[in-house]
Amino acid sequence: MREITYRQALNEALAEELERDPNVFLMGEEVAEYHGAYKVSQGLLERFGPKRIIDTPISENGFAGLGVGAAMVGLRPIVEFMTFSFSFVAFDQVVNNAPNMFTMSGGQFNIPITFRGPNGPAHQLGATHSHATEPLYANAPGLKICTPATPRDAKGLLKTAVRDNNPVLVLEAELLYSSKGMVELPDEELLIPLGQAEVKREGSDVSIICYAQTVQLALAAAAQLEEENISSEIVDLRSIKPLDEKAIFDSVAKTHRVVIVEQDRPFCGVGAEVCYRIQKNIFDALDAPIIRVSQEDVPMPYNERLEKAVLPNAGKLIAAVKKVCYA
Amino acid sequence: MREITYRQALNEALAEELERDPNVFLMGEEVAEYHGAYKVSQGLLERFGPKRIIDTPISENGFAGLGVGAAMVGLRPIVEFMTFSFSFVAFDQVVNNAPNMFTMSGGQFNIPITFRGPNGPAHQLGATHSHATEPLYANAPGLKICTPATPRDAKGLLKTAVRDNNPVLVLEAELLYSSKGMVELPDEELLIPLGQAEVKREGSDVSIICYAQTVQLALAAAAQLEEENISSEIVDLRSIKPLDEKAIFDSVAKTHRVVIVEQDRPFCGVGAEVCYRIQKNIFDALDAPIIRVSQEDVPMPYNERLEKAVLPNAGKLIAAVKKVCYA
Amino acid sequence: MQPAEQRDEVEMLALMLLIRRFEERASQQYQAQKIGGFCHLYIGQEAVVAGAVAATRDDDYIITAYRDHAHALARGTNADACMAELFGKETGCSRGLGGSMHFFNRSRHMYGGHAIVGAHVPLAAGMAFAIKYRGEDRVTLCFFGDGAINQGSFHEALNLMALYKLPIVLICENNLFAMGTSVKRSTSLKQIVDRAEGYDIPGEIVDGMNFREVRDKLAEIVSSIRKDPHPAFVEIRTYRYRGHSMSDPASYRTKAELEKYRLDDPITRLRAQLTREGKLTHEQFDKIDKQAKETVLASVKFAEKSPEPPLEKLYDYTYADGAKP
Amino acid sequence: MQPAEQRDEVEMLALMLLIRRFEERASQQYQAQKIGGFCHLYIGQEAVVAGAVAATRDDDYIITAYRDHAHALARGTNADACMAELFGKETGCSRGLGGSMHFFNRSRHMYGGHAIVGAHVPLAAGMAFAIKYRGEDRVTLCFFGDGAINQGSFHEALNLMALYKLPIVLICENNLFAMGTSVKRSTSLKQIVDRAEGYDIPGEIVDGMNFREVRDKLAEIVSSIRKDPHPAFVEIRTYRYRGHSMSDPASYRTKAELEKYRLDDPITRLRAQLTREGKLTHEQFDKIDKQAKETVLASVKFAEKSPEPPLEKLYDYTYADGAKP
Ligand SMILES: Cc1ncc(C[n+]2csc(CCOP(=O)(O)OP(=O)(O)O)c2C)c(N)n1
Ligand SMILES: Cc1ncc(C[n+]2csc(CCOP(=O)(O)OP(=O)(O)O)c2C)c(N)n1
Ligand SMILES: [Mg+2]
Ligand SMILES: [Mg+2]
Repeated sequence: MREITYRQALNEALAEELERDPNVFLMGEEVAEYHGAYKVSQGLLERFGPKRIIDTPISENGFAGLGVGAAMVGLRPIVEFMTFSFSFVAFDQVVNNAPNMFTMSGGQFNIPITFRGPNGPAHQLGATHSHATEPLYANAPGLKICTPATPRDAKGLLKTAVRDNNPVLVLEAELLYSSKGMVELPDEELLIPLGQAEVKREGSDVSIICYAQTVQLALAAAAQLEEENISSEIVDLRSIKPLDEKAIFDSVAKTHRVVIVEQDRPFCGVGAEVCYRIQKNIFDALDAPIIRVSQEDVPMPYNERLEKAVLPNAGKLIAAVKKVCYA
Repeated sequence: MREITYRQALNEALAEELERDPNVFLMGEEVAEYHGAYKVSQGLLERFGPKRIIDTPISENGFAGLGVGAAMVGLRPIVEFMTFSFSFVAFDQVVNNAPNMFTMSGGQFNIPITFRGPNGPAHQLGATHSHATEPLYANAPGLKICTPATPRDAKGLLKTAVRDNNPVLVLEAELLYSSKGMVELPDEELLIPLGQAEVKREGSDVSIICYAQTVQLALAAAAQLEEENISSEIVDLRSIKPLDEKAIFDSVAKTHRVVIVEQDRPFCGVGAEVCYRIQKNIFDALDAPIIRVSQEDVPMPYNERLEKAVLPNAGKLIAAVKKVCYA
Repeated sequence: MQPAEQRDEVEMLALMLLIRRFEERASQQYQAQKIGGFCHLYIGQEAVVAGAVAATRDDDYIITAYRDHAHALARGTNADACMAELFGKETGCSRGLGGSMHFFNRSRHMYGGHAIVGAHVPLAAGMAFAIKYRGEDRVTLCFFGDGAINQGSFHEALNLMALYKLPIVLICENNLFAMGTSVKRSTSLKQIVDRAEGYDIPGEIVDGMNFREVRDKLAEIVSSIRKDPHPAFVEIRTYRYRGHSMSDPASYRTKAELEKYRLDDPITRLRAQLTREGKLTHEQFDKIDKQAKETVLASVKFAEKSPEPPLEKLYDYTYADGAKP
Repeated sequence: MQPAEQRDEVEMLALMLLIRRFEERASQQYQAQKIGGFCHLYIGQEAVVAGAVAATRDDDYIITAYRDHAHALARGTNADACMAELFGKETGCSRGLGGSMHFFNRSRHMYGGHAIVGAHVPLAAGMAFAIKYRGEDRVTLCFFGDGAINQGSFHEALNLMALYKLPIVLICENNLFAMGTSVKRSTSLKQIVDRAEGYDIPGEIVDGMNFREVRDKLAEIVSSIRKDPHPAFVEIRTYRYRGHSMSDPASYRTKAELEKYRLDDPITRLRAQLTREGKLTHEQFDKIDKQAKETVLASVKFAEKSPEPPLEKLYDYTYADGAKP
């Protein structure tokens, strides 16, 4: 193990999969000569050449669809959205063409494509550039979605995504790109299965369910709560779809209290689904209502203070935990 | 009152609003000379002329955006999507430009636009043409969404939508277009406020929460359940956003048991949000877990029998009700 | 691979007849409610796909929109599998899960059958991209309607094709209408082919009622693409005799217009050419037509007695690895 | 309304200087972390918006992408409101809620400030549609970058504009790059203006470093549109001296290229023209420049001491009627 950044972890994952399989290629805006808007593809053009690391015009619908078509005939495209906020102009390709093809063709065409890029609010980018797209894509049947929160998860999930025979969205987080963490050495193959949550911290009083940007937030809050004698178990979903019900239910069965902290919008957000599944399946294990901490339901303002007020934060999370613990 | 079809009700609403306000116009594919793919705009071209009833090329992104731009300078466009499945190619215009403008401009530009058309699965149209888009649009801050289930609601909600100063989606249902119901006479102004649910049937044992296509389903199931001595209260949401929490909570406080029957996909669907709000706000009133009956989480198959198996139906609903009633 | 020039014209006539008889029968079965959903017929346009197939190899890639029965048949999908698909049966070319708008045949390189207007044009770019990526000499044929050229996906894909010099023929089946909207009311152009100029893609107009013209023009284009990959655009002028879909009475056009095109029928025309040249007798023609009718009738029987996709398999076609959401 | 020909050239020079000094100061304040998010500067491109404003009336509609500070200033938004917007203050032209990419000014007919590439072009179509709907003689000016022409929304909107004959000037500010991608690598065309041919929209190339050429060409186009509504396309060739945004070192281009354009600076050029013609002395120029610098410096002070939008108003800008979700 050694310490690397989330960005390096993604870069290694891309390089290893490009190396392993000549059918894998990377396509997107500024991924080649510019090395990626967030430098995730640094060095790949030099190493793999312009045939496999491909700059595109600003045509998300076009190149997302190009990727799906290439996947129909056996290539394994990795399509980068500069941010997933821009995937909305390619929405039809991502939710209609990619995940429906296998069904519509009666199982003749599976689509082994990976869509990746930063997702969710970053910092003061305003209403059009701060979308957390996970609930929208999770609603579409046939997609898989993961949301790595650490460098290790980023590497292991992205590599698995590229090898998956279905369309997979790897939703990264701009604010995590420079964060560091321990990751296996490059010669140890690191593959983290889709659909497996990870308990990032054990605890007994409350289950805090989180993913992506909110995992660090939850860990920090847990440390603070510990001082007030509340023991929090942190369940990092890692994959939104498939959802690891077992890991969630196991934790709730132990703690009987749940707070879900998520980076997305509240209305029909990921937390709503998680909440539904918990109460449906282990209703009697619940000692208190489930509370979600998500964004406020407003378009993201540019002003920094208002932006902070819209986003989940430690204060809101701690208050929610205390509420479910009646503390 | 007189009996008219859902299609006629919509047609009357359009005609009355076009008559009332010269800034209102209707735009979409085949709305003028063809009178609408589903004949909702029958006769409007003849009555209001080509300046106000406007056929477009197959360019949803373009004409949805055109509508938003026209609304910025004071017109009140009604934009028809031939079906909301096609709104995915205009997704960015609907979720980014329309609802964010008011915030981004610091309140200078509100967008009084109505997007309307059939939404949700119809009959054997397959994976790409059967999308229930309500949870996706409900996730976007700044939109309002209604889902009329009867001719009266269709007329009253559409008229209110056109007068609203915000972007409103009127999600109609193809399978309801020919259904009939009692509606006020044309000379009585019929406006139904957005954000108000309606109890379509009173009952005491269980609250069945439904909207759009599932309302008739719920009423039919309620009649059957009555025979088995289970008294169902049918709450038709009518608006998805704003959501009428009070009506929901009032019913649940009375029945203590809830089944949500919805036409959309399960993952992060409307029912998940409704469930979250109920358990969060009146947890102690619940005597059983909330159960949702929604689509199966698969791309819609063409085959009729499989399609039926994917959709909510009376059998599934009745089973769910019995389960929450422990009957 | 069969070089284009050698595809027998009589066989191609037989294909056109098979398509026509298939569509007629589909229409009848739709009215009898054996077929559900939307159903778009190809009658009148047969020379387009037949000419394209005659000009290309069996391993070239084909993709089209929802008016796709003919494209599947032209690529050798048997009528049984096509009719069974319309009936929603497991023996259908998409196992009854796709329906009329989603015919697929992987082994014959028929890549659908796509129902969102314009949205398959980027897919076609991807297929052509893969050809170039692998250094193959195949060509992708992408069919679409006159209505599709006003979609953003069409535009983005064309620019990408031109930029990356992808081996693809863009085949606009201009049948003058998109549903009830005539081309004149949907595009600002005097002729559709001019749109290709906006991408520096070479374009030509072809008479789609004339099988030989379609075949020869496409053969020429395809051979130039095989030598040096690039996109090319053809506006093929054709006409659909029926309404847009089964539910459209097509009252937006005159009987006279329809009759004008019927007189120029592509099957009649090829038949006349072959007869004049002594390559086809009346008896032979009748035999071919009878054969086509019988094949199609048999396909209805086949479809009728075929099993439906089993309910237990409902979740089997969501993820390729059988994952459950 | 002030007819185009009468806008004083010295005033227009003063505007260009104001824009330049504003952007320089914004750059400095961004580095001092007083400004957040993305920030795209207009330095080098001043003659484009100045020429456009000089050629049009104050009640013509203007809309652009995210490189929008100049467009707001050119429409008379005062520097205080612009700088305050960058600082996220309530006194900003979008109340601190929009930020650099979303400058709006309703009373001056400046309709944004839009950050999704290409997505504002359909909005511009709608604004032009409204002009025609109401029978007004206004014109819409829609600015966008060379990168935007490959978006589907651009395509769909252009076809609609041409089809409905909407009164609009499509102003492509071709600064040769979209982020790090040179035009040569983003479009298949030899010159951008050719794309307009694909819609039958007339197009011209204009030297964007020359204020007078921009003004005169646009004045001509606008007057023809006022007489008879139609869309027109201009490719205005310009250059941005800075990186794409504040975080871009612009290593994709050479120093020599940048120097070449700097020598052709639009402000220097107009100044030289006016001086040569005896319309401007050195002293006058220095005074104007000093004034611009002072205005901008004052705007920073204004922005600094302005209040932030209050937290209580968080939900006030979601629905126009104050509805709560
Ligand atoms: C994005 C989208 N918008 C609208 C439709 C509805 N629709 C289906 S076919 C069609 C007309 C297409 O006409 P054309 O492209 O000319 O093909 P043709 O039917 O003539 O073969 C329309 C509007 C759709 N399927 N997809
Ligand atoms: C749909 C979309 N894709 C990508 C981006 C990211 N992006 C912002 S600006 C830009 C380059 C645009 O270049 P151009 O249109 O030439 O304008 P310029 O920056 O030169 O003024 C890109 C790729 C975006 N904002 N929207
Ligand atoms: Mg057509
Ligand atoms: Mg540029």
